[in-house]
Amino acid sequence: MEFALSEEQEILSESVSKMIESVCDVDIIRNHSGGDKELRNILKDQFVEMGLPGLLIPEEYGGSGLGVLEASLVAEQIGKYVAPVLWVANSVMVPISLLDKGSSDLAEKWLPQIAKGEVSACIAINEVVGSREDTGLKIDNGKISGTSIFALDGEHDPRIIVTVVDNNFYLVDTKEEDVEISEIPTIDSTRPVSEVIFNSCKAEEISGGKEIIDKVIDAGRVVLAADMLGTSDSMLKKAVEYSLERKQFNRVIGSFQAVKHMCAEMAAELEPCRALVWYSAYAQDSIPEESRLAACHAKAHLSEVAHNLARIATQVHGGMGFTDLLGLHYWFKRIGLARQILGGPERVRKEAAEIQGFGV
Amino acid sequence: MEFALSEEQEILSESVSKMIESVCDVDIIRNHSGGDKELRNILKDQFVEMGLPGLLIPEEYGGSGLGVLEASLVAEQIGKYVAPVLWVANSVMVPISLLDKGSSDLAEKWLPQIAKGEVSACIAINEVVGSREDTGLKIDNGKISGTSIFALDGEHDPRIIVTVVDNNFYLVDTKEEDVEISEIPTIDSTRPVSEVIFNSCKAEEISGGKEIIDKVIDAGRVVLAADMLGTSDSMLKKAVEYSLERKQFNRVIGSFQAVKHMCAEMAAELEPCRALVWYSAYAQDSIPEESRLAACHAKAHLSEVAHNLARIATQVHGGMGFTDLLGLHYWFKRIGLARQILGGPERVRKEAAEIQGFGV
Amino acid sequence: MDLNPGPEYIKFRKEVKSFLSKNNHMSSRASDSAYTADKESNWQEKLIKNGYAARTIPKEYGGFGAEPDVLKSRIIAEEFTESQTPLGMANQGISMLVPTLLELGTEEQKKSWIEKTIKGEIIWCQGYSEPGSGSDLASLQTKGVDDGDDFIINGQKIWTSTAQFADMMFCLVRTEPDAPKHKGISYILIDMKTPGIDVRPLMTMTGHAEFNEVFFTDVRVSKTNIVGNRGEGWYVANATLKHERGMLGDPNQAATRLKEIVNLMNVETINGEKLINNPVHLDRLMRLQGRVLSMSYNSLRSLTASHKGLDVKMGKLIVKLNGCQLNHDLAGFAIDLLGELGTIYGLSNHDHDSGKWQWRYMFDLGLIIGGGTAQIQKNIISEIGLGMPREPKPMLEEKK
Amino acid sequence: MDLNPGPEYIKFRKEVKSFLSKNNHMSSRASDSAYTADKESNWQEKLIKNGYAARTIPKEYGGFGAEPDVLKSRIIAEEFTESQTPLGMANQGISMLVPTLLELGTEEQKKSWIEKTIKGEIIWCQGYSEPGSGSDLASLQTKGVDDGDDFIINGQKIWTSTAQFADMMFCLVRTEPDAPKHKGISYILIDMKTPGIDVRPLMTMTGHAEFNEVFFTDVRVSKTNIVGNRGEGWYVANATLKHERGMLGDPNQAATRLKEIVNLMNVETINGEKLINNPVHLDRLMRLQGRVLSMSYNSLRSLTASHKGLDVKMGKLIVKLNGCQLNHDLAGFAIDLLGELGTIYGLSNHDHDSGKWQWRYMFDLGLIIGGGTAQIQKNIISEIGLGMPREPKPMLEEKK
Repeated sequence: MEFALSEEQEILSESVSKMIESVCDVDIIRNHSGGDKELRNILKDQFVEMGLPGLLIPEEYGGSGLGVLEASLVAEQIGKYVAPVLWVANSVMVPISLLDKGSSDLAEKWLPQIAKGEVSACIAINEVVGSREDTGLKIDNGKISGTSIFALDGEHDPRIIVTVVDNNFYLVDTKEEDVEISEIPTIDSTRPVSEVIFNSCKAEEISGGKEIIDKVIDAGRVVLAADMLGTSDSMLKKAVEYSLERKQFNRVIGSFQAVKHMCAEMAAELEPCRALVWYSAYAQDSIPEESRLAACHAKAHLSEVAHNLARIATQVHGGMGFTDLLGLHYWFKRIGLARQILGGPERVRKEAAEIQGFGV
Repeated sequence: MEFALSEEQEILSESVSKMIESVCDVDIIRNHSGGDKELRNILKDQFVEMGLPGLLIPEEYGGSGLGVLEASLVAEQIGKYVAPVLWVANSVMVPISLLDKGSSDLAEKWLPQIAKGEVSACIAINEVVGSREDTGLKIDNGKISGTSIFALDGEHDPRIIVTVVDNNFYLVDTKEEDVEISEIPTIDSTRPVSEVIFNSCKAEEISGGKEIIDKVIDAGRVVLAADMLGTSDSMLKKAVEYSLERKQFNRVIGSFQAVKHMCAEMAAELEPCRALVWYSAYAQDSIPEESRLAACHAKAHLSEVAHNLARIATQVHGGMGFTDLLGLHYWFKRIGLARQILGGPERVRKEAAEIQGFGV
Repeated sequence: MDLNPGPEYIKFRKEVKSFLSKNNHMSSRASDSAYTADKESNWQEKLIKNGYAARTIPKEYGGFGAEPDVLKSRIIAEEFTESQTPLGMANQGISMLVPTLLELGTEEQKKSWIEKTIKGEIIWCQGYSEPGSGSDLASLQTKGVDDGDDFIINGQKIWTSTAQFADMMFCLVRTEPDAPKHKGISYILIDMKTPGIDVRPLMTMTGHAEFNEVFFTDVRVSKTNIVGNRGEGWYVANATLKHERGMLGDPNQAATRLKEIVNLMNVETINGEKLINNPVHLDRLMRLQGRVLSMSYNSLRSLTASHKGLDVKMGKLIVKLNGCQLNHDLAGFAIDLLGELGTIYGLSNHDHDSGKWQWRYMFDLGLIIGGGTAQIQKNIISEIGLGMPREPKPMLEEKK
Repeated sequence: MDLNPGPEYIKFRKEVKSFLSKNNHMSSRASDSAYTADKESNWQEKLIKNGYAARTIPKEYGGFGAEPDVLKSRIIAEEFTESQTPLGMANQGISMLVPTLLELGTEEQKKSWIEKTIKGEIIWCQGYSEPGSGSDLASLQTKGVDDGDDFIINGQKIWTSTAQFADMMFCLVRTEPDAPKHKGISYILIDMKTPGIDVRPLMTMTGHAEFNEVFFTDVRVSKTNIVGNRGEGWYVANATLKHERGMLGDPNQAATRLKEIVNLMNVETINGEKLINNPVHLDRLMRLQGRVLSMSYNSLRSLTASHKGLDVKMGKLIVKLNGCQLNHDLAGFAIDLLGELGTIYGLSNHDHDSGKWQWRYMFDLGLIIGGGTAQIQKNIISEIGLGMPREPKPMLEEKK
């Protein structure tokens, strides 16, 4: 029994961190938000070069056959640099959905291409988590029609889109079918989300049932929690650094007890989140009976902690934190979006209670 | 239009404050909690001498004919000194229940005696607010049986007890009927609460209907909010004073930014509560269409603010705040009880929503 | 306590209502499609003439010259909000400079500036903060070098909203370099068209440039433009800041937002269920309503007090801290209610609120920081409000 | 990450289970009706013999001498909690003095004290805080005057739990009056039966005397009772405090409380409705569960680290601050759930919890304050954990 990262996992984190840092700084992020999509492509290529897209894909399909824990470590680094790169859907949720039955024709056909980065995969299941008016999908003898919003990893015109209708996972090949994908503008320019319109598209059934749908959503939630962990961690570090540079009243502001305690409170809230994220990720791989509850708590708790931390860290930066000059707001906004997708905290806590049979 | 206390109201507050202060300090409170009930009697006599028991009772019945606002100002002073004295039931809730029909035989019979302080009146309606197991009352051709707990102002063997059965107010004359009254020990020795057992007691109907029951409970809630306002205000003052005496690291602790900000946060939370209490009290007297909502918010909001303030003010006192030596805990505990009686905050907020037709 | 309007006020409310029903088709605000500058200034003039703007500004300075009256002001605010009519111009000139001139300006300054300002003929911006001087405003470095009848001003200001279209700036300049930091500052009125002034938009986290940076290079200003005495600008500015603090965290805004949120909860659904039926959301709504009401009543109390020439010191000191945080929390709640849809920020056919709540959520964070950070507010509350000692000077400052 | 027990641990859990089923009838705790001191010490001995207490204390000092093993310790804790069996004696001697002696004591001190302490033959109390020295512990004034082979001790200590029945005290005494405050203190072991020691119970807000004040009048103690070097007591004490901080805010306690609360919500009703069906209460329960789980996993992480001889610095620094607050909040939640009934504190036939939650709510507040207030904890986290500067010395201290 060991509650710690293995050496391999440490190395994975560090190398991903170095790689992203080498291509991605705040000015580049600013350009990206300004519409220059070069960074997206560079990161995509870098990820492929490191073999990351296939992280969860079994070796027989050309992947590394690792788990949600490793996927979360990567997500933490992505969040740390607010890197606009395919991950939660393309490399986590879609592969898990395709692997439900072990091997299958669909798995054999698509997973190798995803692993190689030859195709990108998008997931459009927002309506399962909480459906809004004028959205939703229906299936009519094998053909899906309707609109799904807040689809994830839809930015590299994905070859395949995985979605859920009537409690079943379906796969749509965008090369063969009439699918319209358009980006939905949100506060967070570093995590593109899409509207996907299916115009009576032939859909191949992957697998079905609440269990696999939960499993895919849980993995997504854990990975988003890990992303928020990285984003928050880096906001805290920035706040401390800034407080040790900025002087007012002839002192660095980091020497004022009020600022010290703001930072201490952020650290006290954030530190246990790392263990929570590790545990929930590990649970997805190895503790099936706890995986659902752990995933809900990771998503809900990180959403609250990160949300609060983003506000405090910005305040520590004073006026500069509010301007665009430091780009701190990219971190702030990435947390703002991650908090809401795949279920906001109040809703996810409700699920956490239901999982334990409370109030049902 | 004037949102301020009148000169008469200011004078009322000050004179009540002076009077209580003259008979009640922390050592006397400690003796009282130790079982010496002399203070109760002194305060009762002082209140009678000042004609306070009849504050809300019309002049024709020997009272002063004032309103819930004045009753709240008195309650604030009572809370300020955590004075163990009859108020919320004897001088507020019971008179209001008896005055519902304007004049009535019961009003004529009892109000003058309450005003003179010849009899004390207890109210036993906890079950209306939230009934617990193994309590509750039933009425059987004019006779009440059963147990009511957390009855208020039952400590001076009350001559009359007002209660509610089947949505009607009833009055029981304890001299004529077989009623057992015993004190329930709570954290708060300064506000005795009682268990009342009715053994098939002849009960006289006062008046009925949801409207008057709400009106009586609302008045009680506002008066408890005012009590918490006074208690909190005095805890904040004590915290500031202590922080300016206590030295650590060769400085008064009140010069540390952390302590200053704890006090500033308490003040920022508490200050608007005074306006809220004034408004809700005034609404009971003069704005019937807002009286229910204002009462709920006063009770719920003060419960939260006071509850939090009690914790912080104790922390500012450090170890001394945790000991019995300063007696600060009497204020802490008075808030702890007031928070829960006549409806805890979560329940009262639910009512506040229902009053506005939300979620019903 | 007497919140009954009484006949005079019932009558007054009728007047306001009838004024609005007759005239609000003439009203104008920048956000209107049919907006024109003329329409707006005509509307402003009409408002002043009827006492709905510049109500308490003396007649000789172009105001309506009414006695302060809490209830009438409240009735005006309520009725204009009710009918969603813009209540005239709102800018720092009207809210901050005019009260300051009335308090500390020379007769000539009052005559020359107040009327034009309240009529919107002159737009002002505020030149206080500098990149190096935020919380420690008194350390500002923008210098005014004495040159006969003038000052030659060099330096940089930041957070100057409306600078891009302002005619004038009320500005803090260090004119006495050798005096202690609080005693070396003058409060100077500067024409923005003076050569050497460069205004650059300042982009914030909202993605918009709600503020500017203003750079001064050898800007020549006459000494007659000082308000108050030379070197006393710090005290003049604090008179102004007092007015600003009164303005930031306005509880009426919170009350309006709460209404918007209730409407939102009545229309928005998730999985077909109205949000207003979610008990957890309702509990949070009620908590917020409790805070909103407290702050509203607190402001009524302050208004009555100032009306009677009294002062509720603490009641005022807390408004900025509580009000800005409350507005921020309300926006955060609305975003949570909207969920994913609440993150949309830009043109989308799935947008339900045109990004309004996100903008507010971010801008309010700026307001929590600006005009005296929350930490500075708490210092002030504890020192001025509770009589606690100021931060002791650290030894390192000695070493300087 | 590998939380799989593996065969060894599955076997170990079986062993613990069978030990408990065979023996827990012999267990004993003060709260039991049939409690006797003998029963308790026999139980303690049995636990040590089987490695369920003093598990990692070397054999030569009377311990079980096992290698530290996170999972085994966890299994033991889980199984004992499961079967509600007392896990041996817990007192400051075992939790604080023993680790300190192992780290810094002389061989003779280890030999003479550790075994007797873990077997409960000697009960210790801690003499650190003084009325004038709480947060600023290093300013303590209890003096030890050098008198040949002894010190003559005079002064007063406070917050000494168990002093009323303790045999010995580990105590901080100022033995070098002229040295700087941190360098003038010695860590001394004092026999509580020494003439001149007066123990007076200290009543707290809970209505009980969980602590004492201890007064020293010319108390003579041999210099051989110093642990570490003379004048280095501050550093010895910090080794101890480190162990105390580890102990305060234990997440297992929070986890147990959460279970109790769930049970309470399943039985308690209001207006006939079970509390567990109230969505607002459930949301609050889930928020608390999220915090409890985070802290539990955080402690697993720290344990693994220390097991590997590594250190999760921040992970440990936050335990006291977070854990005590969490326990306090859990108690506060339970009280709110019980409502009026939660305020009952004393004998009553309407009492549902024998005042347990109120006692915890108040005592936890004491724990938030004691052993380093929340403010001191935040200083430590920001300075040691985040590398932020210490509070600059104020000039007034210069003036001294």
